[in-house]
Parts: sequence; C-alpha cells; structure tokens
Amino acid sequence: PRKGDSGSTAVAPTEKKLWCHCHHYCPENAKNNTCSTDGYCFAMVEDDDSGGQTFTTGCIGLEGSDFQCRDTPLSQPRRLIACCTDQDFCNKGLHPTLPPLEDRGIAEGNVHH
Amino acid sequence: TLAGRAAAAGGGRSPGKKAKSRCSRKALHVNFKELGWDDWIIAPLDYEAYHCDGVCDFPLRSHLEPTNHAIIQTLMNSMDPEATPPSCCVPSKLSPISILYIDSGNNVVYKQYEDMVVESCGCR
Amino acid sequence: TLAGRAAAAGGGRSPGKKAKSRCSRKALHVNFKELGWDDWIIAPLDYEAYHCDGVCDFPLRSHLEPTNHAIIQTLMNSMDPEATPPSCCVPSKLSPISILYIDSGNNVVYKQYEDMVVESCGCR
Repeated sequence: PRKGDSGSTAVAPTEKKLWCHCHHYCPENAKNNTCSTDGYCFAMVEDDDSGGQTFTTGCIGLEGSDFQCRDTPLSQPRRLIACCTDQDFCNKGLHPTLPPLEDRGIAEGNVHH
Repeated sequence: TLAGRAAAAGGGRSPGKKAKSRCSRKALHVNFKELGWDDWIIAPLDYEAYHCDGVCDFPLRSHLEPTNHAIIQTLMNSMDPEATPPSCCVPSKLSPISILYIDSGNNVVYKQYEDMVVESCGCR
Repeated sequence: TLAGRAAAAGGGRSPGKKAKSRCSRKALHVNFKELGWDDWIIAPLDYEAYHCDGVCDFPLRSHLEPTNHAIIQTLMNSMDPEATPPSCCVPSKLSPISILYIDSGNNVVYKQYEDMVVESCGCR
C-alpha cells in the first residue's frame, strides 16, 4: 500500500513469477539454466532426427498455456509435454516418457503386452 | 500438472529442423556509407541494428512472448508442415536511435528515429 | 523519411523472388477435433484463424505498416541476400474468439482468447 492514500488502497497485483529449470533452449540472459515465467514450467520428450529422443525443459507463458500444455497427439515428430506450476523448479520432477515405436519394438523382439 | 498425450501416430521426421538455431537476436551491422547515405547522414555513419532469426518450434517459450495465434499456427505446423508454415521469428521489442543529417532544405537536423534497434525477438 | 531515402538507394533485382506472392493474409482453418481437443473444447469445434505468408520485398508498402528496422533490414537484404534475411510477414492486427470448454476442475467455462484471428499482416 502506498503511503498517504486515504480509504481503501489498491495494491497493484505483483506479477507472480515462477522459476523453472531450463535446458536445451534458454533465454539469452538465463543464468544457471533457469528461466522465469507468469505461466508454467514444462518438460518435454521428443523423437529426434537420429532415432533417439531429446529431453528439454523450460518456461511457457500463461498466454496460450491451455493450448501448449495440452499439445496435440498428432504432432510430427512424436513428443510428449508435461507442465506444472505448483512450485519453483517443479519441472525437475517431470519425466514424460514416449512409448517405444511399434516397429522398433518388434525388430528388437522385446515387445511386452 | 497438465500433460499432453503421447503422439499416437508414428511421426515422420521434420528434416533438418533441429539443425537451424532457435529464434534469437543476431548481429546486423548497418553501415550508412555502404547504403550510399553518407551524402545526407552526418552521424552516426554506422550502428548495430541486430535482427531476429531462427526457428519457432514447439513449445514456444515464454521469453518469445508468443500470441495465441502463433501457438495455434505452431501446433498446426507440427501436425502438417507442408500445409501450414511455422510462426516467424521477428522483433518483439525495438528501440530508437538519433541521427544528425542534412534535410532537403539543406538544414542540419537531429532527429530520433523510432524502432531502429532490436531489443528482443519473439515468435508471431 | 527513411522510406523515401530508401527508394533512392534502389537495389539489384534478386532472381525468382517475385515468383512467391507478396505478404498477405491467407486461409488457415483450425479444426479443434483434428487437433485432438474435442475432449475439452465444446464450441466452436473449428474456426478460421488465417495466417500471414509471402515475401516482404522492397519497397515495403504502407499497408504492411513496416517499422524503420524492417525497412533497413529489407534494404540490407536487397544489397546482400546471403548476409541478411528479409523481414518477415507476420500478423500486425489480431482479434479474439470466445471458446466454451471444460476446465481441469470439470467446470464449463466460456472464455475469450485474445489474438486468435489474423485481421491484417505486416512486415517486421
């Protein structure tokens, strides 16, 4: 509350900042692999061009998080994203996993049903 | 926690997307002499304007300040890259510079030109 | 103005650039069912979002509302296309749509989402 105001004082809502772990693509001014956002921390696993999988983490803004955190199951390449907002660096505890590609499973003969 | 759903369809690779760096600010040194403007610009004769370049791929990070439309377009692009182009890496914040020059009436003028230097980039 | 001075600088013709259409608004029909979102979005299940596509070449017309930076970058690109990319065709004006959906608490919510539909495109 600002000094000298009489009556009810309007307190400007301080924008709540969430700190997240970021890896693989952080803002240019990021320190120690951290970023901050008004939205969500995320972790994502994605098939990469070499047949492996890439794991990335970072910050997603509040605007559009309804869409980005739900993603679409029809993306190319395959990927899975998980978002959280309960505490700073909550994405350190997120480990989305992608099911093995069917054909790869058969080729290696270790498909478990 | 909000989680997307594993992509059901086996995904085709998007060739080479990862090869290119992601959307960020890059150097762009502008030399007014090389532009042939040293006949009317006195100072500065060059300045660092920067420019934005790189891919805008999913998920669009918060520092890129994406609009909802850019997010929807990025999702559509990741479903069918041929049908929908990705969103584009462009300046999201710009700052001015002042230029001393000779105007058409042969007067020496010192003027602030808006939006001349990229401060940050975003996906739109 | 910078744009006027820029006209004097002119620029070598780059072959083939004219083949692609100039920056303008194009169709982009978004189907939430195809995105796999019909499990949380009640209505609408699709809408026309449009998108921006096409070249931003010299001179940048007034309806594209170019910034000074976009004009400078376009000139640098026309001098040396390899060294500097052109400015990019992106939404310059957007409008909202309202969506009826079920939130994570299973409540039916009617919410206006900003910046969902492209009204006009520009070079940035």
